[in-house]
Amino acid sequence: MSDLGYDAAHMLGAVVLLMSFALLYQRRLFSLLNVFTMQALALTATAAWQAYSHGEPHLYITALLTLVLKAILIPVALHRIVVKMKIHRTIEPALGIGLTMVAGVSLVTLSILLVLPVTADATALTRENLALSLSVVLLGLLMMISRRNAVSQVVGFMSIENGLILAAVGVAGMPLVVEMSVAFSVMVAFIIFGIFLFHIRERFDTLDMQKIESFRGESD
Amino acid sequence: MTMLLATVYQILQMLLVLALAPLLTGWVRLVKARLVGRRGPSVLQPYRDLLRLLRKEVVLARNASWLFRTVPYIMFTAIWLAAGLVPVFTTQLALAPTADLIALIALLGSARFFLALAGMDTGTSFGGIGSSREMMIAALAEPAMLMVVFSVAILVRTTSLAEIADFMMSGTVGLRISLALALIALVMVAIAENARIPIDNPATHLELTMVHEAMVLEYSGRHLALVEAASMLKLLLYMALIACVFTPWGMATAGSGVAAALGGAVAFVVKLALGGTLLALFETSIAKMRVFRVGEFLGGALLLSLLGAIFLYVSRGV
Amino acid sequence: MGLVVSAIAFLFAMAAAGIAAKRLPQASTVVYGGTAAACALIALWAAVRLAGGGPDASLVLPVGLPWIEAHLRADSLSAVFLIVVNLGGITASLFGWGYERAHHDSHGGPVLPLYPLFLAGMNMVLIAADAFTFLLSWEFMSLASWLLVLSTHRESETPRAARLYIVMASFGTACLLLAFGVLATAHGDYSFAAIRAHAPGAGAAALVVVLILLGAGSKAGLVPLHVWLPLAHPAAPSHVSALMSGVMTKVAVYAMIRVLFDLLGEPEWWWGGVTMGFGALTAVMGVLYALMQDDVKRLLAYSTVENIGAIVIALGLALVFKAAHTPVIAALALAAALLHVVNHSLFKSLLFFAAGAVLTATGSRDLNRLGGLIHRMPTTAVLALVGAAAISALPPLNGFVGEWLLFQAILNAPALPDWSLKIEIAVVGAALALATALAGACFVRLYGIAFLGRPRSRAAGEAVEVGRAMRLGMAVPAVLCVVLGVLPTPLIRLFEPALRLLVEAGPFDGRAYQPWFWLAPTSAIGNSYNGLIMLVVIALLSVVLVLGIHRKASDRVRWSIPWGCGFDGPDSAAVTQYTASSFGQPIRRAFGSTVFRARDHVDMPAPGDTRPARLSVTWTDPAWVAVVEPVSRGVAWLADRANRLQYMTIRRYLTLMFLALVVLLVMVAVSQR
Amino acid sequence: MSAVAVIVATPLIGAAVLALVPGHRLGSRLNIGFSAVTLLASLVLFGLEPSSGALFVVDAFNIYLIALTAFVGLTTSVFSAGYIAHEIAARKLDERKLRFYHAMYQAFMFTMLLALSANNLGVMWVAVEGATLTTVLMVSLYRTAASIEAAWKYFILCGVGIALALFGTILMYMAAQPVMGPGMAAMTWTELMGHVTKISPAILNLAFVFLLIGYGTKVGLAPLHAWLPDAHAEGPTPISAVLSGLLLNVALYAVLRFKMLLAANGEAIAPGPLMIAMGLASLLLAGLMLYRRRDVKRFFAYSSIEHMGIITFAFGMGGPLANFAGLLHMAMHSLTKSAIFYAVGHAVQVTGTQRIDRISGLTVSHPALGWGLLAGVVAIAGLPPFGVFMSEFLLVTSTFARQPLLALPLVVGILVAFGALVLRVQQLCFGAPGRVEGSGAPVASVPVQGTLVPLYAHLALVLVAGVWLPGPLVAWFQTVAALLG
Repeated sequence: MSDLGYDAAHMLGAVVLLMSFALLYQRRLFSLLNVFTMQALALTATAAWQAYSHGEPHLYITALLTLVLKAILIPVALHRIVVKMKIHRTIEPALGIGLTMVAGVSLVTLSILLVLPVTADATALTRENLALSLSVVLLGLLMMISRRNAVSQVVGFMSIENGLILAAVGVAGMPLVVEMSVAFSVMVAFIIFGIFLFHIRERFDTLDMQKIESFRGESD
Repeated sequence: MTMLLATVYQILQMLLVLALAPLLTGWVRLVKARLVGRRGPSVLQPYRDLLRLLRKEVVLARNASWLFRTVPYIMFTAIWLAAGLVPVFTTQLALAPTADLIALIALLGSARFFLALAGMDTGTSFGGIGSSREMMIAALAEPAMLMVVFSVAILVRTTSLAEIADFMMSGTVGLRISLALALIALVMVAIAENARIPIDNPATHLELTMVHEAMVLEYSGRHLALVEAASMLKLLLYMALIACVFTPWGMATAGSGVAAALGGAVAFVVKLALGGTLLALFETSIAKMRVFRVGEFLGGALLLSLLGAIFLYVSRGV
Repeated sequence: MGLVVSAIAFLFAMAAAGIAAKRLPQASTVVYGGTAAACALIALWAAVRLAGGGPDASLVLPVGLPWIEAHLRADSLSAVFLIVVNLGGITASLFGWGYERAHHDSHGGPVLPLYPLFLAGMNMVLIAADAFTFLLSWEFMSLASWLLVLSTHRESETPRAARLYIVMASFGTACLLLAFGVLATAHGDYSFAAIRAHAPGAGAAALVVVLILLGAGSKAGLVPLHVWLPLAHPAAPSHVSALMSGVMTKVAVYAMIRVLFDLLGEPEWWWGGVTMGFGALTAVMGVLYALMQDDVKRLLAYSTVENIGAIVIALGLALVFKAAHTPVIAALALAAALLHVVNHSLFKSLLFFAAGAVLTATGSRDLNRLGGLIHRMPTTAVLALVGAAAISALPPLNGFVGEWLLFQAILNAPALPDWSLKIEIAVVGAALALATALAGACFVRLYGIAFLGRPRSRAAGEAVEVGRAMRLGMAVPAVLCVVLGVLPTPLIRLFEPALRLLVEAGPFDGRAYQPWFWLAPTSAIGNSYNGLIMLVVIALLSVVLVLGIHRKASDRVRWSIPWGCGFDGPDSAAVTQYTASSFGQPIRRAFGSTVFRARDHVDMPAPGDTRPARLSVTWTDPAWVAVVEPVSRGVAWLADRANRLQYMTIRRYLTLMFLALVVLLVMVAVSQR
Repeated sequence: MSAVAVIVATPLIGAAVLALVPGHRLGSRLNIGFSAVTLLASLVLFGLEPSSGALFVVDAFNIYLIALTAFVGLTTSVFSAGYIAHEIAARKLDERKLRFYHAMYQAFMFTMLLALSANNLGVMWVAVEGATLTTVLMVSLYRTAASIEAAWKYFILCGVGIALALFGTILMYMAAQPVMGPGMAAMTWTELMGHVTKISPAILNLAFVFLLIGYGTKVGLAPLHAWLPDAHAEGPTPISAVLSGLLLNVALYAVLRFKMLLAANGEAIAPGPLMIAMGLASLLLAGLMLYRRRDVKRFFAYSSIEHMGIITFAFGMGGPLANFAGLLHMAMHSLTKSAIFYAVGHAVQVTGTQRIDRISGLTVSHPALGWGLLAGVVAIAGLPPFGVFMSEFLLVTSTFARQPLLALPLVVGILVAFGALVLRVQQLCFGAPGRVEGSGAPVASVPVQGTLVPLYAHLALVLVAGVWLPGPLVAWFQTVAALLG
């Protein structure tokens, strides 16, 4: 493939990773959602570019799905939840932002370390792609555990998924990408559905320990 | 021929010990009396006591069971047999191979076992006191005695009394620390087993201190006679045992004639007289100890005997 | 062999019958009858095999581990123990039949189906010839006995006892598992033949010895692994207690012998030393425990611990002498062990039966509520007296013969090369002698309090003699106790094949021929013992005595009130008797105060106060303090810590997951450097 | 292949049909019917040669798991018939929910059978995710706060796990693609096994870590186990049975497939230590957790974690004996544990409570049930003559022979768990029977709803397996054990 193709793919992937850092950095829900939208857009672009450069039309579908679901529907839905639950003020991270950033950087380093031994038989692109997506996934996970709020945790979850898609589209001729992204979207939909249905505001941090324990017949 | 002779000797010995036992007790009492300045009863007094007891009627506790009435016979028989097993004037005894020292100790043990049961049969507190104390004493005395046997056996390579006596007479042993220790231990055991001072006082009926007497408190008449005779036999037995193991000199051995046997008998009587005198001296010169110090006394005996057994390895390359 | 297997299969059938015909009145008759028959069959077969000799019977069944299948094999050692187990089975079935009828009303659990299974399990252990079958039978035996203990689950103490029992049992099984893990060949051949073929290295062998002592020892009740035994054995119905105490512990002994003498090959001198040490400790501690018990069955259970100690001492001696290449003496020690195994199974069953009879008649196991039963239950009293005398090693009963042989073996210590061993044996001998003497005291206490004196409770005063079946069940072992005491030699001769198998020698080797009624083993010490002659002479002498006395003495007898310091009258006198704890007091003071921190508390009312005075005794079990409590406390502590994980928030759980992932990734990253 | 197609298709059709059928009686009967058909079809597999296509694969490894799954599916559906009848009577569930329940039950069976028989990493992943979704819905069936809580926790944790597993799958493809070229081939088991030696180990390692964490979450390995106890405790008991009995096995099966790849590829790091570590962690943690449980279903859920730990440990040890033990233990555990859950379900229904300390004396009040439960717990505790004993025997002995220091924590863990099991089972099965929660009537007066056949059928199988294993099964186990390295 041409240098241009490589550079473009590399660049777009880098943007996705950058957005993950940006996500970690956000304090306000709205801005968080906006950043997430941007990440989704970047991912769309990547998918489309890969579809074009590798000539794999089905990746266009992936791109389209990403665009419609992640960049439009879900952000909007989450936006409404935030408004509905009146939690659009600042969100307190479980760990401080600074700490989170440090952790994020070390995670990226770790993923680089892990990718280094991947030898030349894998193409340069694969290695880059691997390093980027690995970082994105780990950062997404970090995001999930570093935030108390359901919405931001959903965002974290979806950024993990973004990492997956990034990896999937990056490697040539990956089959079933579409199916998987669909299956995944279903799951995300479930989560949002759950948040809606049960008004899970702080479910990730379970409400009242005594109450839960009595639920479980574990209290004496 | 030898078998027949051995049987005769055996019977003679059974009778001899039976005859000598009260005499020994009488002798000890006499010497004690003299030592404390009394005239004291005649040496033959014990015989008279026994006969009088035999003629007296038996008074039984209401709830005494058949066991209570059988025990005197059982224990007397056991001790009598035991006494018959110890070579006193000859080692040529028919029963020698049927039982060795260990069996002998066990025989005495069974006599004690049944007497203790009898003590509890009437269901009075005295019987209980006596039995429990007796068993506690025995629990320490018996192992001590077995340890003595152990050290002797290591030396002599046998526990059959006849062979021990033979070996000791052969004089190849010589003086040994371990034998001395064993002797002391055996004497301590003998004192305890025969309820002598300082463990127990055969003369007193002071309830809190007595052991043996408490057990037999309910006995009377012929039963009491048997019990008393049995304890006299026991005293003689222990003296005979000490004599046989440590001073067997003068005893007739295999192949020696009847004259030697007679000599042995004489020697035996002399030994008894000596032993009785020593016992009387010891008893008059020491005070009775508290019952719960008996444990320490006999524990000491046990340790001494164990020490004796271990010393053997050090002193002699067995 | 097929006969044994089918007999065992028949036992399983009996279990099925027990389930099927539970409601029928004849059920117990059928089950116990069938069980007794099967046991008799096996015992007979084993006896014939031992007497007849010939090659070992063996059989391979297409079950168990697929690639080795189930090996069954009955060599002479198995035969010896088959006799022990099934003899116990017969008498227990006989007694149990009557016992079940006596306790018909009581809501016992399903004893009927489980009882044959228990016996089947024990038999299977004895004929198993590969590690898997062995451990399967072993654990099956534990399982059955556990459920049998639980058959009294409505009594308040049972559940705890049962729990402790099965947990300790599985601890033992785990140890045996590990031991066989070392012994088995790398490619998973668990058959004993293969294990024999490849001998383990010194280190491995040492490991196995320790593991076997732990594993089989916990089943046999070696101090300090005995804690479960005095709780579990008494909890079961009495005939089952008899089996557990008199027989199952012997199966554990069998396991020790099988591994230490047979599978492990040539022993090293220290194995025996360690074994002996454990045995001595067990013997002394066991009897001291027993002396402090007021519960009849628990007392008996502790005395089992003591006797196991004696047996293990004998095993240790045999190992030592085998390692010292003095096989004849080793055979002597081993013969003592086997003889004591038989003896103990007899008189311990007898005594547990007696306890069961007393329990049936008075409904109480507490010594301080018994007394005077010799008047109410004459037959039981006589038989129990035989048992008590036998277990106290009084001649001319069987208990004494075993002890005599054991001492003969001990007296051979000079034949050993090693100094430390010589001295250890001297100490062990002292310990054994002490234990025996204390056992005497212990059973005087038991018999005197329970059967003699005056009844200490109304129930004891109104007790009635038990039924014929139960009396017969007691009579059989009692008679055997006397017979074996008088004529031990034939039995030892019968066991000789086993001895030759294990130590390549017999106890009578190189001795000129002796008549069958004469016991004179070969050894450096030319001693002999003859129970028969002793019995005859005793009989003769007593006849002479009685005749002589009654010729001279007066036969007049007057009945009167005993002298009780003025406490007269039948009622008050019962109270003034010595109690179990007051009887134990001197020995408690002499021994217990240091080892058990035993303390007497006397509550003496002031003069003029009519309140009765009370003597109460408190003591602590060192083994319990040292072994059980730390473990249970530790587990509880950890459980509390771990339990926090149950109540965390989802985010925390996610964090755990994240950390796990990162850790694994780091591990990979590191391992790739 | 047709047989497999039938096996997989039947529950799918079943789900569609049951979604429409009104009336819980008919529904439960049809449920049983479809499960029975599935079982029959899976039995046909035994007759056929092992084969593999683009979509499905049948080999020594999954053939017995498929049959096992179908069997437990059938018995559970029988048990569930009686169970829901009681729930209806007790007004805990209504018809609408039950229709949904039955449909989901079949859908769940479909996903699991698909996951087992799929020859494609992607398909398998999709199937496992589907299994997650369906069970989430069933766990929250009662709509109590606790059940929703449990379902939510289950969903989130397993969702993340699934995501990581997907990443691992992608990585696996990423590793294979340079060697095998783009396309399906690089995602097909049979193909991968063929070329795995040439695949670069670095990405393989990476992929395996993600797969272990991802699918390991569903296996319930500590510290990823948090969802499991509550999901078991709050859902309907039949679901607890299939969760413990089947789903955990399926997830573990997925992990093992990948372990095979790593084992076949020489240079990749040995996954053994990772699995041993997680296995021991699960065993010890679960063993300790058992002591503080008061809810009977949660109690046995933890025991499932414990046994998954043992199995994972076994496969981590590797070698013919340990692997054999692991495979055997998988089968035995799923049979025994589901049987236990049947018994527990009945017990909970007759006593009306899940609190262990309020259930007692079952052997007295309901002998058949009580002794069944006792037998089940005895079996799971590893006592003979049941199958678990054989596997634990092999595992412990072989481990101690090879790695004495690893055997010690293993034995300690087993003993700790054993202590807790005995403690609780004595409480449940012995002592004086209590009274029904709420009504206060004596428990003995309440009859057991439905049949105990499933319970005893499982126990019988486990008993037989404890003393005798059929030849073909042994052969399969040994081939798979060899493949697992």
